[in-house]
Order: sequence, then C-alpha cells, then structure tokens
Amino acid sequence: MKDQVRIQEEDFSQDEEIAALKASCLRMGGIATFLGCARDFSEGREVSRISFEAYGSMALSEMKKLRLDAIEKFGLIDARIVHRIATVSAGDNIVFIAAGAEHRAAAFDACRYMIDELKMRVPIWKKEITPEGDAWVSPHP
Amino acid sequence: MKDQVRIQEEDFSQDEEIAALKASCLRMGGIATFLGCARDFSEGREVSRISFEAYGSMALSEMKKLRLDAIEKFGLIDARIVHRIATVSAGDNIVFIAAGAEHRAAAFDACRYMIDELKMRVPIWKKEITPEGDAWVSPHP
Amino acid sequence: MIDVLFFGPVVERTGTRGLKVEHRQGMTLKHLRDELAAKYPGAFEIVCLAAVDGQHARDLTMPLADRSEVTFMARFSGG
Amino acid sequence: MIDVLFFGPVVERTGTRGLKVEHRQGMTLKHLRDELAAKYPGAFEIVCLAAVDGQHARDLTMPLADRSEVTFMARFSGG
Repeated sequence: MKDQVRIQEEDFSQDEEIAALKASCLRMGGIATFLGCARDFSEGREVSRISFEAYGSMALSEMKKLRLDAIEKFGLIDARIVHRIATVSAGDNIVFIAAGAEHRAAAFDACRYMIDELKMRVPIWKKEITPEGDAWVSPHP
Repeated sequence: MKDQVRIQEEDFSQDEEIAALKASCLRMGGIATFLGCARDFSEGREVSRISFEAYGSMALSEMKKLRLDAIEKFGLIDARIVHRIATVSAGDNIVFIAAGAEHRAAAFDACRYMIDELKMRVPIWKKEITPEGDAWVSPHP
Repeated sequence: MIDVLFFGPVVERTGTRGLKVEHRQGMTLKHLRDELAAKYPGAFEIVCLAAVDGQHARDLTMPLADRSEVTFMARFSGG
Repeated sequence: MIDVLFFGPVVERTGTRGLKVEHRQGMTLKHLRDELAAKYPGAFEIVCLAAVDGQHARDLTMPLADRSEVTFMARFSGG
C-alpha cells in the first residue's frame, strides 16, 4: 500500500487513497477530504500551467509531522496527505488531504487544519505560467 | 454523465464523482468532500450491517434543493450529493457530498452545511442490524 | 381520499406502510394527525415531522386538499 | 562549511541553487543571514523563513554547527 504521506510527480486516485485510509479501521464513520486543483485564472490573469518546486526532504518531514499533529489534536483514526511536485494544467490535481474519524466534526476540522497548516509550514512554491510570462507566487509576508 | 444528485443502491466512485464535478469548470481551486461510511460499532453495540429506507421522491427533491441552496449560499461552482439506499456492511460507503469552489473556505463551509442539513432535511432512516437484533436509529426529538 | 404513507421506524410501530383516509371539508393536518395518533399511539410517540405532497409541513393548521399525500415521520437518520 | 540552499522564487533572484559558506566559531543564523543578504539583496527582500537541517528556525540568534544545511526561503505557496 502507498505511504500515508507522499510527494510525487504523478497524479493520484481518490478512490485508492480512500480505500487505503479505510483499510486501517472499520470504525471510521466520517471522512473529510480536500482536493486542491490548478485554476485557469488567478488574480486577474489567465494561467496556462502551474509548476511546483519543493525543498523535498523538509517538505516530506513537515507533512509527516502535520499528519501526526492532526491525528493527535482531533483524535483521528487515520489521515493521508499527497502533494504533487510537477507542472500541471488547469483542472489538474495538486494536493489531496483526507481525514478519517469516528464522527464528522473531527474529520472536517482536521482536514481544514491540515490544508491551512500545510500552506504555512511546508516548503513548496508554485510558479504560474501565463501567456505573458512566468511568475512565482510569493504571498506578501 | 451521472446526475449531480442521486439516490442509488449501488456503490459510487469518488474519482468518477470528482471528475464529473470538475468537468463543469476549470476555475475550481478547492474541492471539499465528505464521505459517510458504515461503522462496525455504534453507541456501545457491535453493528453487523446497516439498512437504509427513504421516502424516495421527497428525499431526492430535498437533496436537489439542498444542493442549489448550498451553491447559492456559498457561491459554489458546483456540488454533488449521492446517498445509497441499501443494506451495507461495516466500512461500506453510505453518502458522498462534494463542493467545488474557487477557494477552499467556501468549499469546506458548503460541504459541512450540506451534510448537516441533509441529516435534518432528507427523509432517510437507518436500521442497525446487530447480533442482538435490529433497531431503527431514531435520534430523540 | 388522503394517501397516508409511513416509513422506517414508524412502519415498525403501525404495522402498515400506509392507508387511505376519507377527506373531509375543512380538514387540517392536525385533524389527520390526531385521528392517526389515536389509532397508532405507539407510532406517534416517535413521529416528529410531517410532509404534505413531499414538502416539509411545519404548520399543523394547514388545510389538506383532497388527494394529498401525507407522511408522518420519525426523526431522520440518513447520512 | 555551511551548506546553503535556495529554492523557487529565491533562486530566481540569487541566480544560484546554493553555495558553501565557511563556518566560523560562534556563527549564528543571523550572521549567515546578514552576510548573504548583503550579497543577494534582491533575493533577501522576499526571504521570510529559514530552516536549519530541515527544521523551521525562527530564532535568528541560534548558533550554527559546522556542516549545517541552511535554507532561506520565500513565503510558501504550496497546496
């Protein structure tokens, strides 16, 4: 079975990830997921593709810590995080987060926590490739 | 393509539902989903299977209204709701809700709203089949 | 005639999935409810929602048209 | 030697993915930061996070061990 936390170039399957998540326990009543996708438009500009770069070793270890933090903080049964590092087109998958709990409130809270924290903690950067040229997306500090 | 809102006996595929959701627009940046599954344990009792019954015509029309309400209330790009009416075993899928928006906050809020409202508005009942006998789950008013 | 339907936990207590009730001039949802509650007291202990023609009906003073489809339901447990 | 790494938007401004910097007795993260900021002022305009050996480093007074791997990073934009 694939690792619970991964950085990979290739796309992923929600069905596979959910099956792997559920395999751990038959007591999971609610699974909340977040799927982040590439958009064809950002801050007023058309975007053709998006390219990602990561500080790979740190990104993976931060994602693993984040999963464990969420499991502990929200009492999850299990959780998974997958982030693609690739050049993707509009509509393509970028990131997938799944949180499985006995009840839905914890699953939702944990899923949201993981994507919010991932954006703050995990060293990944995106470059938007537009008809007018490329630009790194670097939110102002 | 399958309807956005369905009541069905058979299982569903998250990959298929997400692909259908994304097909409507390349501007979807965040998709939040909720998957409800059968648990092997409920309120201190072992549960072998769960059987669902619906007031079918009303359940479907309430689910369709709920989808439109969520799209309007949260500015979603699209949403899907699928509920199985069947006898399922522990670990099996019961309900799937997906909310796609430009940004993640609306997707999460809408997804949670839809499952919370579904439980209150949609005429579906579940019976837990346990080694000690069957019991309809009827939360106290 | 009013078409009365029961589902799930209510059927278990009425022993029937539904019945026909004669429509009367000026009949409200409350009249129908009271009549059926007298007939199926055990079932109506758990009835807490009603629908008329597939729409939630929260106002019991609502008059019922002939040929309505009325449901008295236990709290939902879907999802 | 300290191994300095740059990524993404910072590389675009430093023109390099990294460099080696001589380790000095008592050297802190701030010393290294100031030295590199003088060398790559444009890049350090967008640097707002640092990591040492793959761990977030928020305390600039932190002493650096020889052979550390240090990264100065722009705000993340993953997810």
